[in-house]
Amino acid sequence: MVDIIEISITAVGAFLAICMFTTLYGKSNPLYALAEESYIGFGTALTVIWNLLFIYNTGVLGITQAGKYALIFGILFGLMVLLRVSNKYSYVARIPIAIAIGSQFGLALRTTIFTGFLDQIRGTILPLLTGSTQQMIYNWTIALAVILMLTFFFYTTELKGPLGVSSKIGEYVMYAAFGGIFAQTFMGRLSLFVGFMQNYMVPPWKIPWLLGSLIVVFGAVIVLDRMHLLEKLTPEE
Amino acid sequence: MSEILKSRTLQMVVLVLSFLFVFVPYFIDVKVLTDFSTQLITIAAIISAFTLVLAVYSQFRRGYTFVHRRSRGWIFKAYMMTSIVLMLIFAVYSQTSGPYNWVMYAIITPLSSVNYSILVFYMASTGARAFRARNGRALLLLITGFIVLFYQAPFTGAFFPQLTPYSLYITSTLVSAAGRMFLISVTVGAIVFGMRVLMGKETSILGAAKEEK
Amino acid sequence: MANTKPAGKSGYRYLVEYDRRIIYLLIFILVLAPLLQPFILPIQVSPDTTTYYNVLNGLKKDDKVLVVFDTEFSGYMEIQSGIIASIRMMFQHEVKVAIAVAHVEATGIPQLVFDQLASVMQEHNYVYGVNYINLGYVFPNEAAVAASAQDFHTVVRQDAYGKSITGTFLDDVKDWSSWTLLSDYTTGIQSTALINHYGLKGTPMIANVIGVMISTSAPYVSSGIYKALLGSMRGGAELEYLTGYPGPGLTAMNSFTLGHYMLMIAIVLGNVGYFGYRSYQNKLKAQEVK
Amino acid sequence: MVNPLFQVPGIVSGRALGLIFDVVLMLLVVYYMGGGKNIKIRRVPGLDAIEEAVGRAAEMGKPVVASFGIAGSGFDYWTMAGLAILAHVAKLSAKTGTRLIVPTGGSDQSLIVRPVAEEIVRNAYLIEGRPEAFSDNDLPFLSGQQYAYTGGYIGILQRMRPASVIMTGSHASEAMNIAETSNMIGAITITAGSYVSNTASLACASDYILIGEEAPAAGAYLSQDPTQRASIRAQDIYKAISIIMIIGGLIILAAGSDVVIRLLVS
Repeated sequence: MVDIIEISITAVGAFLAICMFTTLYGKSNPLYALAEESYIGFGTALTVIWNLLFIYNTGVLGITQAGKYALIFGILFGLMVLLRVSNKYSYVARIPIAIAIGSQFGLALRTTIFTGFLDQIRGTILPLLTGSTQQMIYNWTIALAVILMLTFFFYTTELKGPLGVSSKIGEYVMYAAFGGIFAQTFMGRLSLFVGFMQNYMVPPWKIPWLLGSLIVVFGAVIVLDRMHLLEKLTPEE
Repeated sequence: MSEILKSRTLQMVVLVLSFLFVFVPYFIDVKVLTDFSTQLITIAAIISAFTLVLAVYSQFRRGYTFVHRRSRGWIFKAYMMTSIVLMLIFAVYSQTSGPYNWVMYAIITPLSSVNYSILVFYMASTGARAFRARNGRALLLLITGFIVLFYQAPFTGAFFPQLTPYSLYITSTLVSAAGRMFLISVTVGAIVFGMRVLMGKETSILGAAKEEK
Repeated sequence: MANTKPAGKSGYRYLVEYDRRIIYLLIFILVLAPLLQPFILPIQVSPDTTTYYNVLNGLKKDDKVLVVFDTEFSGYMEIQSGIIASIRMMFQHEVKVAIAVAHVEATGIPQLVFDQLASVMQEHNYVYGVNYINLGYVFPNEAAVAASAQDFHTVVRQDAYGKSITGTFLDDVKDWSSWTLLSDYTTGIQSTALINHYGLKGTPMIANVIGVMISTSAPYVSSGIYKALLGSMRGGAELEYLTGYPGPGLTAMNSFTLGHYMLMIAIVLGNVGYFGYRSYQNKLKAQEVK
Repeated sequence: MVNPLFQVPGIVSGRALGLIFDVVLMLLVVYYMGGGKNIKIRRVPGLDAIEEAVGRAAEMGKPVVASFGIAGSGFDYWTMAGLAILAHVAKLSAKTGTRLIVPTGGSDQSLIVRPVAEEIVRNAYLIEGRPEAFSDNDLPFLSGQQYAYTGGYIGILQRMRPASVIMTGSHASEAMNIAETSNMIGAITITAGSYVSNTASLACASDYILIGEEAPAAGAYLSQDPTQRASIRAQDIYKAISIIMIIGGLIILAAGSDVVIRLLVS
């Protein structure tokens, strides 16, 4: 037996989800605005909750229980940032923001030379003369493609002569790769959509809620459009 | 005091020092420094969490402006602000059950999935438009895209397995080569960019313009 | 690449300039219809999936596997067939499984998995704390991942239900080297962090990624950081096929086939329209010159 | 695992070469920014188009929408590059009196980026002498959830119908939602993908796309300062080095030695 809560979750979920899908209709409409503002509202609340919990668990408990007294500065600086709302003292926020920029930027940059540069060079150095014929063809292609594409990205040298040729080929190789990547991405997105639909079709008692919402919501949008009411009912920005 | 705090130079110095305290200990194995960098990262995360107040303040102020002006559709903003407050009340009651959970499963997760899965529609219409053999580049895009698409349809493989090696060739060579090229290019760009930031040349990202004294 | 909009009258024009909502509608129908009326079409298993299957098949009793749900709930919908099929294999090989979560929305996933695999767990006598454990949301950021790789117990002290993990099989876990395998189910939230702090140090890793990450993850396979890669829902369906337990992945494959074929037809028609229309315009121009 | 070719005492094992490469690249930047080097840079159409995009909005009297990404890891280089481009867009908008909308939010880590973006836009208007044209309401916060942000962003695009959308920085999958909606409403769409699969899709959906390093280099490219632009030379040198290392490594590996691979893990 399915309980009322589960039914309400499915009904409201399917309805709001289909409202969100009305963006595909191409015109702003009140039902989309309803879904949008629901998500922004409840989503913001989640942001508030999780960040407050983070401050409490990591900051407050870190100081009081784990004895990490340095974290007091985290709370202090955090409070300093809030002074931004004041016209007079907003400059106080600059220091903690600089700390955040500096440390997060450092965190992002310190590993990139390995993952983005050295490891990629290493991964491109593949055996060209050993292994199966297929593997050799693969390896030659990868090595040549990386080199040719990189030459396309020279900005301060004039691309003429051999460099011009290789950069031109590189550009073509890049577009050929983009075709493959696009197709792969399409598959990924298609599976998301299929997964989403499956979620509202298994077990089968959910199907009427999904189809019902589809008919009601899209029907309403089309009718409102025909009556030239969409514009009037949509919030202004 | 306020003059010092206002100075962009001090802001740059703090930025560079924080950068170095996180960057250097990754390479040099000194426990004190490593511990310090971990603490600094946590401190930055706490600072970031506090800025939530600013964001929500601004969101409410924007919403209030709409409601106060009685702009068309102000009711939606009122609803948005109400839902924030409601959810906070739910969370105080319980964060693992009750209305909080209901909102998670009835509102948050379906809407998050929609905006993610709706991409398939956008990809399809983009593909139908962009995959036209207008010139050499577009022709290549079209050919490889078409081969991989055809291979990916699960039904194709069972009846037309001859296609498999071509598609695998594209995805295991060109696609991964493009990934490598992209990473190498971005990495050098990022480090050079980082250096310009540290040298105080990219002040625009601090909101400081050159004209500002 | 902007849309070229030719002017003039020709039947081909409709193939070039049409309302994009027609495509949207077709996708809706082609995905929905096969799901409402399921049928199984044959499929072919890709070599990547076979490698992935072999890695899991090589697990021995009491090996320790760290499973990371590194995904939002929406990502779970795409890779759930892979998750269920992989974890079923782990349970069948009687390995010890610790589940860690790297996104708030994924905290509910472990329970969904346990519910779906309850019969397998019963069959192989899985006991909570002894054979498997749910650690909950322990990887909120890279710092947590890094610290757990250095000293697991500084980051993880409790399980998802607030109970201490002392006394469980995790007592033997010290750092990155304690794991036989790290199995990441990811939309990319902490995947780089896991690679940096586990994979690069030497923990064998496998990953089940969403479709868009297949190309970005491929270099990690060729450089040996990932032992194997399972791509998207299709990989999941193939794994279901290999393990002999059909599930949501296999039923979705028809919608998959139709969706792909639709896009291909749209592309072909678009090109026919483009070239037909261009030659029509050239003809017009030639007539004008005369 | 391959054994490293060398180790430097005091440096974490396997990280020495990375440190050397970092330091050398930084020194190169300092050298090239020393001035006096006249370096020509190839045109980057995507960056040149920004001025046209803002100009068109000013002509049509419609707003510009620009964003710096969802900043999933706070101030990483994508976000910072997005902010640098935002600064340029804000300057142009303020100069031409165009309304600029900057959707913010999208992740918990983006919270700290928001005040910086706000200051960038505010100062741009201040410097052009139009502080009254700036409003905090034009930087709507659309929650810390990625797809709530996306929904809000798309709602804004559909209701406001801006003349141009300049979407750079650390956007993830939502970039395609935004680019395609922007295309649908007929706005000039300039985008930058922060990973390769995104870039490939965006290349099909946008009018102009910044590929790879074009986004991080934007700040230097857009500033008319020749010393800054000279720093882009360092990027080219490193790409040349990577090509040389790949070719050398391939030849040496084919000759039967893995010395280059061992060097790379040092």
